[in-house]
Amino acid sequence: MSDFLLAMAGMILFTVAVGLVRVLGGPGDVDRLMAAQLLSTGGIAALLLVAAATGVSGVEDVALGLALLAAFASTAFVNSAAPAEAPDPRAGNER
Amino acid sequence: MISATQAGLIGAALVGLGLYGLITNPQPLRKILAFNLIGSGVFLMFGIIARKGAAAGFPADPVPQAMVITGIVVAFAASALAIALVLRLYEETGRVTLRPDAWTKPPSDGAGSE
Amino acid sequence: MSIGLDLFCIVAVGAGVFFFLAGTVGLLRFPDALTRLHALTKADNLGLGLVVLGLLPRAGSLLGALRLIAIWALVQLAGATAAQLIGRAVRRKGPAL
Amino acid sequence: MIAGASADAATAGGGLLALPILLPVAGVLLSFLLGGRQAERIALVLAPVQLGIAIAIAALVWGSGRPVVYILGGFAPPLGIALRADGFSAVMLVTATLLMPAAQLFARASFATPRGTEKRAPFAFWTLLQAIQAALGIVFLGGDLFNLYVALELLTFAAVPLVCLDGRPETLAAALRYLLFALFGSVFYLLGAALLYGAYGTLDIILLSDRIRAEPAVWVAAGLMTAGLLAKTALFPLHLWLPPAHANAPAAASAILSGLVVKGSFVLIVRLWFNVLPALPSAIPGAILAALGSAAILAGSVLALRQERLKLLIAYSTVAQIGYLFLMFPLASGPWAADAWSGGVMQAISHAFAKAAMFLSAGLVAESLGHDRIRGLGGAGRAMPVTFFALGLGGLSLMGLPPSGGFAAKWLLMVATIEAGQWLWAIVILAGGLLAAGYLYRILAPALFGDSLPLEKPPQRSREVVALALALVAVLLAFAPHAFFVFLQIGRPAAMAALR
Amino acid sequence: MSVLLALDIGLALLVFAVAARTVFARGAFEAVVDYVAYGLLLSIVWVRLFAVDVALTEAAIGGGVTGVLLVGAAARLRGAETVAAEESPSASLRVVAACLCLLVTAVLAGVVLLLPYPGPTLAPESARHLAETGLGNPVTAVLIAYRGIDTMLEKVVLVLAVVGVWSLAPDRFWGGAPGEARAAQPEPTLAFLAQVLPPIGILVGVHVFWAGADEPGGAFQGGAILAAMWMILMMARLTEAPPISALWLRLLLVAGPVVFLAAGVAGAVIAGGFFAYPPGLAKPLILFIETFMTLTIAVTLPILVAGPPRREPVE
Repeated sequence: MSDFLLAMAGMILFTVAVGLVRVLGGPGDVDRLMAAQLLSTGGIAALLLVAAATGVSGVEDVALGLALLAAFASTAFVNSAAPAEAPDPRAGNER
Repeated sequence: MISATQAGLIGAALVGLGLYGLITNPQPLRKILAFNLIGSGVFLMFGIIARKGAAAGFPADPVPQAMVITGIVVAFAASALAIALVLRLYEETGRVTLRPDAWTKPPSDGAGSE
Repeated sequence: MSIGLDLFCIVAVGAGVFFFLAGTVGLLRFPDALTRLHALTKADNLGLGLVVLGLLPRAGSLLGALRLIAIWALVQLAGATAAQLIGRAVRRKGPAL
Repeated sequence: MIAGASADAATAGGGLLALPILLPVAGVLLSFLLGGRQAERIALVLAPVQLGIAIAIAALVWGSGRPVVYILGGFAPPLGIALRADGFSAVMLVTATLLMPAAQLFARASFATPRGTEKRAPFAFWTLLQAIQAALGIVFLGGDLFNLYVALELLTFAAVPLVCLDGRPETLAAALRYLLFALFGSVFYLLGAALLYGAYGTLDIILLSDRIRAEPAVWVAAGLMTAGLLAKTALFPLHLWLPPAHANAPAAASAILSGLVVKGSFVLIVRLWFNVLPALPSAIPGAILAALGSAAILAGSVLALRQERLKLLIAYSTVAQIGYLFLMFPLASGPWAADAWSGGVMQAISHAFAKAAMFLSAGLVAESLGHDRIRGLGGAGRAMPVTFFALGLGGLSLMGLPPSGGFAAKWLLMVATIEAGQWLWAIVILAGGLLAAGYLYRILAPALFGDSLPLEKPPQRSREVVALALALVAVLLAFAPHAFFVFLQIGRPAAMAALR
Repeated sequence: MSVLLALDIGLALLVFAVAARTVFARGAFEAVVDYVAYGLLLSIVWVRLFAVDVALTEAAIGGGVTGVLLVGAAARLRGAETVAAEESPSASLRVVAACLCLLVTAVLAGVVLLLPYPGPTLAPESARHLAETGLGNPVTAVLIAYRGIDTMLEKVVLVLAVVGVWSLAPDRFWGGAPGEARAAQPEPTLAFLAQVLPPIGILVGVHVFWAGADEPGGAFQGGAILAAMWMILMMARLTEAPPISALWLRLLLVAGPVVFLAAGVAGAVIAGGFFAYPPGLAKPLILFIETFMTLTIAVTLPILVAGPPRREPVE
């Protein structure tokens, strides 16, 4: 059974690796982010499978951490690509 | 055990790869990435050494693992400082270069400018 | 562990892997950024969902199962938000940002 | 192993060894927390205390006649970390704790904080200077290679921002280059440490020195660690980062960077080859290091001759003087080893004082004239005689003329090379002295013989005195008594082995 | 175990391929995204090396904080991408560098394969002293007891990094706040994420910190997750970075090392040596120290990412 889980983890990683080719080709930064997003999800799935197959404790927490932070790269990208509209003057003067 | 051997080989390859990037890539940001690659290669070396030291019911020697955690923190701090420097340099000059002769204005007066 | 549960696990995880495959193919073949985004969200949603579903019976404890579900939910949240943000960025500036 | 353990048992009063680390760390944290004027106050209050502790440690080492050991946390190596002080570390510690207050007194005029506010440059300067002190404390006393790695990083993080305190683009670029070199250096050091741990399961210096045999992993580790540390020490040809960094920093910072910070990584190279790896045959690596050192002496001096700015000239002279430090390595074994060792250490401390004095003087020159172009120095010596006197006295050490610590250092090294029959290095020492005379002549001759120059503002007398005092210490080192050299031998592995 | 072997080999190749892309990518942004993906793969490698504590660290740092730092930097440096022709290295330099790097790799690989197996280890020593610390996780014991001074000094390194980053501010901004101001109307999607995620994240962060005593986890990993939560709030511009002169901020930034240092010195008085723990009291004391370390890390990492102050101080 654990062999099956490991094989599936490998399959997912392989699939995701193919997705990374997308990052290489571009054409835009958006595609790169999408591939990174896919890799992140695939990596989490692979981690869960490996954890189930090998029974090392604490691995689920690693997956949990990754899941929690999965949106960060995209968020940072969107934030810095479009530094919003000019900051609202009121915002600076509050406090 | 085979897993640790591969990690060691990958670690060695990462050090070489990062070193190449550090030498040949002129952009400081890329140099910072390359430095991080070397760093992670070194950490993987610690990882394989820890794994080879599995004993006493532990799957790996905890001492090198703890060293890696310390190393990761320090490497992050280094990246943050380096990036802050790069960004400031860019803001000041509109470009980012490390060439020593890039600032060829007449020898600046009052050098130390204390 | 009973054969039935194992079978369930195999089917669910296998289907999950299939959706990862489909998501990747979509990412590779679809013509524009927004449809690719769509394909990606599918993989996130169903791929990981099915893998988690397949692993649930093996979780061992209620807390472990909850953690698995939380992981899935968090990835959903991240995926949906990222898709929204990226989609909006694409519409605003064009795909080649 | 048993013998090693008994020689390495914790020494009574060893708790003193933790203070040169913990006290400045406390200073850094408090300065950061309280900010404003407190940073300066804390630094100035702690400096004499640290000097006192350093002297107490030296006395402890002298009294016991062998290295003083302290075990942190009650966990003995290899699991835990030990601190060790020998003659070398005690002398370096006293040097550092003497230089630090001098630089601080000098810096008070330029990094003052007005009452009730906090300013950027003073805040950073006073905090980071204390951090350098803390880092050097560990570098000198640390007994564990990973602990020393953390110390190296502390040193880097404290030193780099000092280079670009004024925020000009060229200083930012210099700081960035410095940081990249330093990071490269520490990561290679760490890689070597990893290999040593993999081979022997410990990073404790004493335990390692008992276990190490000449095998591939050790050679590779030694090569990596040495390469990394050389980049941090700016030994030719890895010196490119140093001149812009040291020449552009504020004078007080330059004094510390050139006088102490580069010595930090040098101390680790000495520890590596003399304390960790005495089991390796050192003839070939020693010769390579000395060859690089010789190249540094010649190239650094020639480049110094060609500089147009005073501070850059002094910075290139640092590149050359660092070269001398490496002449001790091919002389590590043999009846001349004690002389070579004393010469190397003497070079480290006399250069620290002399170079600090020169950088402080150069800072005064730049401030008083409004520039530091060498061509514009004509007659400056008449206008500010004390400053140029300090500059000249520091120069004595660089040239290796008596009476000066530099003379003692170069004499000892020369005697050792001649005894060992390695004539080549002796010729380099002489040539380096002549070249140093050349570049110092370039500064001093016009300054002393031109017509007196009008100053933008005269230098503060108290700051001139600080520079002069440091230069005088560099001179007085020439009169170091025999006991001083006996003290330096405490803890040198070869010397200790002879005692057994 | 052949499936596992195949998985490991595939993973190793994948890691290497992504790392190579980081080096050879054309644009800086591309390289950064590759590096973020690389960090993720690395945490899987750490799991395979039975270093779950490290995997957690890598996941929390690489996936969250470093990603934001690098992506932000790459976006802001977009204008600096064009490299002057004379700056890009010549073909001959490339060849020389490649040869050098291949040599380094070959030598390292050889040495690593030659290292003894089973290797020398401190695992039995660590196990023997574990009871004295009252902890169950040996990595935490190394970090906070056996080699406590390293960890304390590493926190000082973080403080120095903060000083260094802040010192890059223009003089007029000293005392002001870094980063962007709070938005009057935050981007709704982002705001939603930033409202939903932190409660969960804080729970996870505290769990990881608390579990660290006995299971994989600890102050650094937990703190890094908490740090990410503060960062998402700042990215959504629901909150803004505090002014660097704020006393509470400075207090939090040094709390970890100060408490650790104080405990270390107290050890000299009550437990007979610097950084020694009194028997019986070790575990509560360690958890006390770790609590402050977690807080300090949670605050330090976002402050480092936010960069030097960018706004004039508000009176």
